Amino acid sequence: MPWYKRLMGIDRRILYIIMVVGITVPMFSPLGLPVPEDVVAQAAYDYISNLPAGSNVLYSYDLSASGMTELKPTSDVFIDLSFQKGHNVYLMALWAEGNNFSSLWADPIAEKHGAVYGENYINLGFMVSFSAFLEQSRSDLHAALNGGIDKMGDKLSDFPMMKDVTKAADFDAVFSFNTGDPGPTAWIQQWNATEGIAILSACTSVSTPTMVNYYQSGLLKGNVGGLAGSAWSEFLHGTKGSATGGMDSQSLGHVIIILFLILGNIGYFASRAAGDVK
Amino acid sequence: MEAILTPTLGNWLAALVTLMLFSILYKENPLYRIAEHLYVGASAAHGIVTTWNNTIKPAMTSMPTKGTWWEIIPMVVGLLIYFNMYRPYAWVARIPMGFWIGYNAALVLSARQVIPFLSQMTTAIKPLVAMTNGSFNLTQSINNILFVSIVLGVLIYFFFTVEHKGIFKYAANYGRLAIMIGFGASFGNTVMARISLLIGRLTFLFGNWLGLL
Amino acid sequence: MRRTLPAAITLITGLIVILKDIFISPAFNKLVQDYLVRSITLSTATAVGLGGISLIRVHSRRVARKREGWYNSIILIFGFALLMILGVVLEGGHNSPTYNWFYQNTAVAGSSTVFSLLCFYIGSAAYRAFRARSLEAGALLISASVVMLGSTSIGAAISPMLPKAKVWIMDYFNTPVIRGVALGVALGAFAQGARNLFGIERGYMAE
Amino acid sequence: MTPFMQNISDGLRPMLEGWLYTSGNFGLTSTLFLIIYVSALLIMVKNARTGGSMPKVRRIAGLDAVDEVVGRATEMGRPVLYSPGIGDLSAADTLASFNVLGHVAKLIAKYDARLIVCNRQPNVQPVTESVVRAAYFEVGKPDAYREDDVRFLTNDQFGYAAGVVGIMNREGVSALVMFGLFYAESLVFAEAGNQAGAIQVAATSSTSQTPFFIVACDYCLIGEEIYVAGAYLGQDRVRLATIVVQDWGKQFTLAVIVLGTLVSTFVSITGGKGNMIIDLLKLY
Repeated sequence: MPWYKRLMGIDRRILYIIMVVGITVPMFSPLGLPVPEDVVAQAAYDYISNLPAGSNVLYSYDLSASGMTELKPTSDVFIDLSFQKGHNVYLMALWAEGNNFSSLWADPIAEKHGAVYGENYINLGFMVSFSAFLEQSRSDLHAALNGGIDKMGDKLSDFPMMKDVTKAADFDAVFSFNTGDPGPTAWIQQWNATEGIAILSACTSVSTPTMVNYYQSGLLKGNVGGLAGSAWSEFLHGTKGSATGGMDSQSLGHVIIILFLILGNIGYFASRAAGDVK
Repeated sequence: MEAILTPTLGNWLAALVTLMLFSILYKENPLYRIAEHLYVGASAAHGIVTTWNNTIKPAMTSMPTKGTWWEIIPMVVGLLIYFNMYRPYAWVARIPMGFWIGYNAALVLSARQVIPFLSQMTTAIKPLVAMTNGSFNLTQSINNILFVSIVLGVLIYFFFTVEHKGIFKYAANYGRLAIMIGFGASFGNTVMARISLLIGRLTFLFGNWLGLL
Repeated sequence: MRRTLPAAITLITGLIVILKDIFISPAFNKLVQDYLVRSITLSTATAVGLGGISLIRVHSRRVARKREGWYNSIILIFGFALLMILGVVLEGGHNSPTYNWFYQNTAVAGSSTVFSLLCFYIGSAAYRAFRARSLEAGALLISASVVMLGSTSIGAAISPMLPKAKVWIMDYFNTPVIRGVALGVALGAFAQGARNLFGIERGYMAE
Repeated sequence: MTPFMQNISDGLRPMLEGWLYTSGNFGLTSTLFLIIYVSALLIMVKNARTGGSMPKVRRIAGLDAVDEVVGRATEMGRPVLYSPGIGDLSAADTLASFNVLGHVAKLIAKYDARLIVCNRQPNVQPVTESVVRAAYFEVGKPDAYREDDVRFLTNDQFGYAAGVVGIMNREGVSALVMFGLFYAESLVFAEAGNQAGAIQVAATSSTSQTPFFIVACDYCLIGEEIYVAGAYLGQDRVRLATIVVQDWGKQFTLAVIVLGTLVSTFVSITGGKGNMIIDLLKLY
């Protein structure tokens, strides 16, 4: 068999093994490459840090477990930032799975800051029908929140921080950690378009181009895109978390994929030169 | 129950499911099938359970206390969908279908959707001759020309009733080439997210499960 | 009756929603909100079991007839029944620790795993399908490579131009392309909505 | 904003406030656009029904492939797997998918081949069932319809993907037809489909997923093409008429952008500020 045919016919399972090895090695011994700058993530960070103390910031966990690696570092940074700045932190989820993560990720940080549930932060739970929630909350937020209860099923009217927050427009900003729809698009269409509420987002790098597009159109105030964005917000916040470490595996992974691409093409052009394919 | 279902045992179960599903990379095999069926069954139940606990149960318990008896009507309308399984009366199921499609089609076609559309249109407008502080900015001008021409080329590519001939042919081909470059960029930009996912899973296997990290 | 009634329901429901979006009358808005939107939520919720019934029907038949792979169907039914029972019977339902233990370690673990398969598939797709067969395919390939290199620290180490080239491609190719496509998609979606609303397309009612 | 437009906008505001669309937005251009667009659409439909002349729709390669792929599957005697995507009824792509499904189901019924439909949304399931059943009925083979082949898998995005991959491998699917809203699972379907030896045709309006379909699938539709699929495949005059209106919309968009760019360029050269076209659009 000519060499180029062999090159074109490498078993995909060999490729898979190379990828696993390449991505795993830096997890055990990091290379320590620098973090690239991200202006759109910077915009998000600046927007939240410039909100005055006492602002009502709603963090919505519109994500599934798949977004964990990319979004948890960002959630850690921004929840911490909001507590630092003295914002009122509201947590909720448009995705059922996100409902677990809102507590799992935010509660330890609230504890660290000594925040009081119901006064400094509250978890509003999961909204089954996002479109109904986004619509109804514009006039009656409490009724829209599962009929007026928080995640644990306690009455919202019993919490001090819910007293003056009765409709969507009472929020100063919405930050959506998202892995798809419903996510920023829904927030923009329902809350930004109608009530003019500032929307920010942290997304996986798949949705980054779309979100950057929204940012440039002024629909989003900022966006933390993927692990790179997370790593940059960790840098801004002065922490070195899992995002900063993961960037090394990223570099190697990218190089491997580009090598595959080149190998495939060398094989292709060589066999084309030999007249085997058109 | 919690005494038996410890986090460690949980990690073992999750790791087993993870490895069995990864085995599809080698080829389709009995282990993959077991994990696949378990996953599909459990997650299908989850969808029903959450809907029951979050929507139906609260609605039914609040009927006597709040007097929202009218809510029985939409629930019955929803139940009509089950006629779809009984052939002679399958047409009855069209009533809830018609209701849902009407509502959702209107969401697709509302003024609310037109606003982002018009807003996107305004952001496609850029000066072809860019000036910075009163003097001509060549780079920005070229970039702006590129930007506007691509938007126009792409729009022309999607003309369906105009035959792609003459100037339209060139414009559409230009649009299509731009689409390829633009989408190639999207592809390249996604690799990062995908590697992140694998990092997440490997962190689970090596860290949470085996405790090596 | 069999066609006109559903079509009429579609049209009336749709027009109410559209009118509500155009004219703001607080009273009308609240009425639509409290009744129509709520009705959609409730009717969709009661219909959710249909999916489960379909799934279980297929698999119980497979078990009953001992078709190939019937033991897998038993596993599926087991997983389904377990979470259904736990989620309905246990106090706290799907928020209870026992339920969560099963859900997290089967479905959530499965979800993350299948999602992470994408990393491998991107690798094999890059090798198998990314070939410069034509000008267009070549353009796709080159812009993908530049953006890939430009996103990482290694790209910046190879040449400081790469991250800049990445940003340039994203800003002046990716953004206008997505914008152009999105403008067309929006117009197409409006037309699609109108076709369904006015009953021009109703394939589900042909019988 | 130009002073002139500012005056107009200030003058209109009290008249419109509390009536049109929202507090934050005017709702003027959006409402106007909507009314004109829908009216044009309805007029064209009426025109088509009364037999007016219709412009020809250009060829769309990805759509021509649908018939070919189904034909090939029939020859091989292996089933075709159809996925309506993962969106629910609120996605325009899902609504568009039903028409394509109807067309595919009719072809399959005609050739006595086998069609497997996999669903992710509980409320999409009954609609796809009706569409397929109706297609078999229309072809005159209502008894050939197998209810077990229109399946619901699970509401979970990747559970659905895992299920589809399994079915693809076990049933020896020869072709994978994907029309609808797709997210990250797009590449799982495309690559796993390729490894299972299936030909793929895909269409989605999602700009983030189209790149994967372009790279990994045999045939791929881009963006708006999915919304013309039903009419194109069915070659139905009435629906084709609505495509003309979609094109008018694009021509209008194009004209506005060209005009706006000219004004913007003029303003930029003369050192002025604002752009009337943008201001006018912003009365949305």
